[in-house]
Amino acid sequence: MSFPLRMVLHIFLLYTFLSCTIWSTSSRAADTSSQALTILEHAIDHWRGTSSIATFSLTIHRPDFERTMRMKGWTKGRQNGLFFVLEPPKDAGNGTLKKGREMWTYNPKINRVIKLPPSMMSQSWMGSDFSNNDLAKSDSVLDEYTHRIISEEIINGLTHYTIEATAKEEAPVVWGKQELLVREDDILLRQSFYDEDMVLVKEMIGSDIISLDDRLFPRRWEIRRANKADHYTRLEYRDIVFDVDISDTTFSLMSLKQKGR
Amino acid sequence: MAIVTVNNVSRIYHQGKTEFKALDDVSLTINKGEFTALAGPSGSGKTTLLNLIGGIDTADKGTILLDGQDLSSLKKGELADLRLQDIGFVFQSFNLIPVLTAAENVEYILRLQKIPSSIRRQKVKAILADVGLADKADQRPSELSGGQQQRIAVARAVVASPAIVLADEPTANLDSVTGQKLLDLMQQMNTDKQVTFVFATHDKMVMDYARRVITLKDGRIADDIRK
Amino acid sequence: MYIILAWRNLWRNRRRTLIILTAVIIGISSMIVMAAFSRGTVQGMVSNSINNLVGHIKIEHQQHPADPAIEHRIITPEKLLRQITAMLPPGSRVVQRIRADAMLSTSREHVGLVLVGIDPDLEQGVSFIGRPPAQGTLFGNQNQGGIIVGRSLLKKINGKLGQKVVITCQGADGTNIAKAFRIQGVFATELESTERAFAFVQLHTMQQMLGVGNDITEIAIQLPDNNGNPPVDLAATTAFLQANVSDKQLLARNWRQMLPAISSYLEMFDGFMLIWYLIVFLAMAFGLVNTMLMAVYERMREFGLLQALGMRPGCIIKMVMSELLLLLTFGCSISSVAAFITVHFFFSSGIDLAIFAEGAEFWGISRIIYPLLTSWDIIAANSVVLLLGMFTGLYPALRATKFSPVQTMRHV
Amino acid sequence: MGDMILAWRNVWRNPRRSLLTILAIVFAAVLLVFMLSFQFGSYEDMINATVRQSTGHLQVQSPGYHDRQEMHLVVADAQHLVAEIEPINGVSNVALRSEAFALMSGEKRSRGTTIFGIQPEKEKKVTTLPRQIKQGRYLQKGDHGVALIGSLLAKRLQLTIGDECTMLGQGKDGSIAAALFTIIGIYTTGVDAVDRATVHITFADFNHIFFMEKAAHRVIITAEHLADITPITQALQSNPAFRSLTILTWDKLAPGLRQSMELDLISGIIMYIILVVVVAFSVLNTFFMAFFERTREFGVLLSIGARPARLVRMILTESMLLTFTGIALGTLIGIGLTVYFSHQGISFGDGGELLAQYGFEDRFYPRLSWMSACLGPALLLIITFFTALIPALKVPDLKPVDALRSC
Repeated sequence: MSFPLRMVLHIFLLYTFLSCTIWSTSSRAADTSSQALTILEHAIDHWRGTSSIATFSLTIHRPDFERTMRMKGWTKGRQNGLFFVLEPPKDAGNGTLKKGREMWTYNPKINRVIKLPPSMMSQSWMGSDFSNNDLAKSDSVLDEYTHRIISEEIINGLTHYTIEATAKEEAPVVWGKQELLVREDDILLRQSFYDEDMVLVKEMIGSDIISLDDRLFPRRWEIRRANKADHYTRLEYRDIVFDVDISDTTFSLMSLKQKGR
Repeated sequence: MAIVTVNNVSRIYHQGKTEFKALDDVSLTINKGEFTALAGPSGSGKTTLLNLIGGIDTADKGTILLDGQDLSSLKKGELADLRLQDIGFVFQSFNLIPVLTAAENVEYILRLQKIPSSIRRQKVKAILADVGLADKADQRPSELSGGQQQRIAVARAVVASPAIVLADEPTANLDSVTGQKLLDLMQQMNTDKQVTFVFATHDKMVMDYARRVITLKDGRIADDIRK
Repeated sequence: MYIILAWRNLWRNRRRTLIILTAVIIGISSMIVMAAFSRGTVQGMVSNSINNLVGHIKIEHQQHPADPAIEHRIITPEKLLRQITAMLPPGSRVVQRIRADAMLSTSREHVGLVLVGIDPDLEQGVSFIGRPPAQGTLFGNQNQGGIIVGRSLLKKINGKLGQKVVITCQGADGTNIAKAFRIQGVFATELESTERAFAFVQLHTMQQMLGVGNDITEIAIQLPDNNGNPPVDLAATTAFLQANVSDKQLLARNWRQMLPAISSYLEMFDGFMLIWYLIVFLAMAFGLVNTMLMAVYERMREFGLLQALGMRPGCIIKMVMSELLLLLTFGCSISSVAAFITVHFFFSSGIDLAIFAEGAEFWGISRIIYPLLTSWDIIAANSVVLLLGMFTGLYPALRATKFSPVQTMRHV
Repeated sequence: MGDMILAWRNVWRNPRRSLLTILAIVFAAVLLVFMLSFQFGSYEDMINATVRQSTGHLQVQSPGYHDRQEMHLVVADAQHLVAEIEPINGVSNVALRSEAFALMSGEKRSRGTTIFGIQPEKEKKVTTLPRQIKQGRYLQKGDHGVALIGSLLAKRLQLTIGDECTMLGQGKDGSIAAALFTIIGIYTTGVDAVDRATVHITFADFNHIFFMEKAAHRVIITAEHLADITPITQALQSNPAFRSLTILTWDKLAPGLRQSMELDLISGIIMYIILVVVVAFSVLNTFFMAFFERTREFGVLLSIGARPARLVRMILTESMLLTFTGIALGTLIGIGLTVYFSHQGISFGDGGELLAQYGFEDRFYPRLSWMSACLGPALLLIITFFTALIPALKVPDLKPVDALRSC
């Protein structure tokens, strides 16, 4: 779809949406709920693809220091992921395997694969502001929440949906709600995490949208805690390929050990 | 010159609900240098009168002047000082402080008067010689005979040159020979040093020695004889 | 006859008798009151520990104490429970629990703790969680998603009733499990560390969550109440259970085995109390001897006279001793009553050690100490005073016989 | 022949009675001096035990570390600071310690634990850990790649001496820290939390693994005596090198400890007061008797002109002489006893083992101090003084005539 056409479509959609809100506020909730979920699913699939191989850098910023790692990651579907540190040399070879909600870690110095026990899941991943849980449960926003679109806004001609995901009663998630900003072209721009009292805890913000492997994509991601300006982690994609054929054996303990070496 | 003036003094004791008039409107005067005995049977009021004069008991009515001072006007502490300065006491028995030696017993009163120790020692030495017990100075009361104890008591009573010495039955616990010796001593003090003595006694011998005998009966003066 | 004579003699010098009586009463009653407080403290310590999910006897997999992993569990315990109940004396309580290390998370805090699955109805009188919670309610059967946390933990995570928390732990198959619970109740215990260490959920909720069917990790047994004292046949019962449970993988231990430190402290405790009695007694003894000596010397002439009249020394000793016996018995009875009143009326609500809360925590003792008056302490304190007191009376009594008639008659 | 001598002689009028009274006071004084020394001694032992196991008398930390043990809150140039601290008067040992939370794994099991990096040669002087090694040996200088592990943790991870275990955590800069260790020692401290979740490695290994550079989390200072803590603190505070750091004393590092001792002291003092009151009542009788049998004598003294105040003073002097003699003797004996046992120690028999488990010595050593030697006797003096006042204050009410009449 070329850019002008998309824009026309957009304006059209917007009008329809607005008229809908005017005419049928009552039916909106059910509608937006499934619509919101669809938008989210698309966004997450867009971000990850059916599979992907990427190299990226992870910069951890603290008031007194900053550290950057270069990493490589494989993902397949919503469940599987494998990440390795390439640089700096002292961290190189450290790997993380995610299968479903289980995680294993590999360290070349000790040449061991260790399964992360529940007590470690809340610890930070690779020293970043991501916890192991954030990684292990990255897709929980789809299953464990109910969704609705709370606002739509057109910026630069593109509709930006703000989707509120409220945690389901029984969901094993600590957040009260999440707010996600998704552009109509399935690009996730912001993910905000709120506690049970709906107070903002942390935020993940995407920026610098470029085309990578023919896919528009925020190249830079920053995650920061609320009220902590100089305390953040920045993830920047170097390159990424989507929808490549990755064998299931890639996501095995064996390969975690081998790839790291 | 009058040392003691007793004016219309009464003293009433209460024993339960019954009243007992120990002294009933008694008046008398005792002059300096007198050697007087208050006589009378038990309960006649002689000891009461002696105690009133000595300021260790207080009258219910009337006034007592000692050396011109009205005893009833004095506070407890002032009364104590008056006794210390102007009165010497000799009692019937248990006169002395058992833990002090003869000399120390005598010296004690001088200490109370805050007399410097050098003078104290001289005075004690002299008075012990006067009572004939210089050699017993370092003995405790329990090591002395009854007569010796009373002599020490006399020594203590006169050592500070009081205006008057009051003696309550001083010979009661002594045999007659010892009693006589004690009376000789006191008489000697009276003549030599002009110490005024007042006795409360029913000992005939004391009355013989006395130059004035005031006889009390039922709290009143029955007789006042000057020899 | 002796007693009447002794009684009258005692009151010949009222002030003296009253003073020594006061000394005796202060001595004995403080002995007993202090003992009651010490024993209350220790008993509190013991029952805190027993209530702290220990119980009188605990049965678990023999590997579980060292390695409390879920695989060391008691498989299908129904039969075992019936077996055990049959072996216990009537009035015993048997509860089953399942416990696992878990992570409790809120959006801001993550706390490691031990999650215990319980049947709240059965826990009453067995552990602290059987008591009504400080806030909120215990969960009933219908409520699957409730969790009860400790007061200190709630403060630490800055939480409130009704708040959602996520529990993460390892299931029986080794996978990570996460489940949401809502804080339904808050328990308070004597020890802050306990309030931070445990959280409770329904037994079957936890069994489901871990995927263990009806399996449990421990059986706790509370033996029948023995007037506040630990059951006497504890060791025997434990051994009997151990010998007779059909599953040889299981280990039965009583609290004395599980809490050796408290157990050995308890063993030393009676000794400490006796030492304290002896010390107070000695302080009193000098006064006793002195008073009796005075009483004897004052009546030197009387004793001399009595001997002159032909009374034998044995009788004189008897006379003096009966006076002392009367004094001591009188003192002992008043003191015991005084101690009883002090403990039951003045300190019935205990002593609050709030200002020393951290110190109390350090010793593992309760924040509020309730005195515990036992017959042992009353008897021990009274017997120490009576027996040794009579012993000290021998000296003045013997002195009294030494007064020779002639000598004392002369003495004024 | 001062009043003092008079009083002294009066004291010995009834030697048996006075002796018994003095003995009662001696007994109380001996007991108080000894028990207080014993209590203070055990407090010092308690402080030292805690201090040795973990906190030290003083610590220098990065601000905020005490509240939240975050890896990056470090004392940067720790070695340099040690050189600054060591010459200060009263400092007996300075050790560096760092700690991190990490995942320890054995063959099959993993568990989150606290890893301590310690300087074995320096820690050895202050820690009880070497004595609590139940298997294997303590760390040595120059050890590399070896670890000490708590006994409960060892059981849990199914590890024993010579086994390898891995450790995975995060370095100071957030990078991944991982290492392989051989277990060389297993310790049982008796404190479950320690035995269940701690591991000790050398400071050098720790620095290397956790990328600490020259930093440490805690500079642990041990003082020669408790009394040295304040001057050391002052010395540190005045040194510019410590300006941006926090200096914490043992009572802040182990907050329950001080209160626990206060609690113990208060219960002790209640016991002592009871004891002293019981003694005081015994003594009161003596004082009263001494007073009553001499009423007549007081009458004579009043008659010859002694002021009542003088007699009150005399009676008080007598009582106090008695008390002083008792207290002086008792204090001396108490001090002697304390000194003897402070060398000899007091064994607690079976209880000793229990105490040893908690890092206490199995023998207790009473410690004599001005405080322990004076507190009890002072208490005794005050209470007996008021006791003596009771009969003495009856003198002003005494009428000479009545006194003379009494037998």
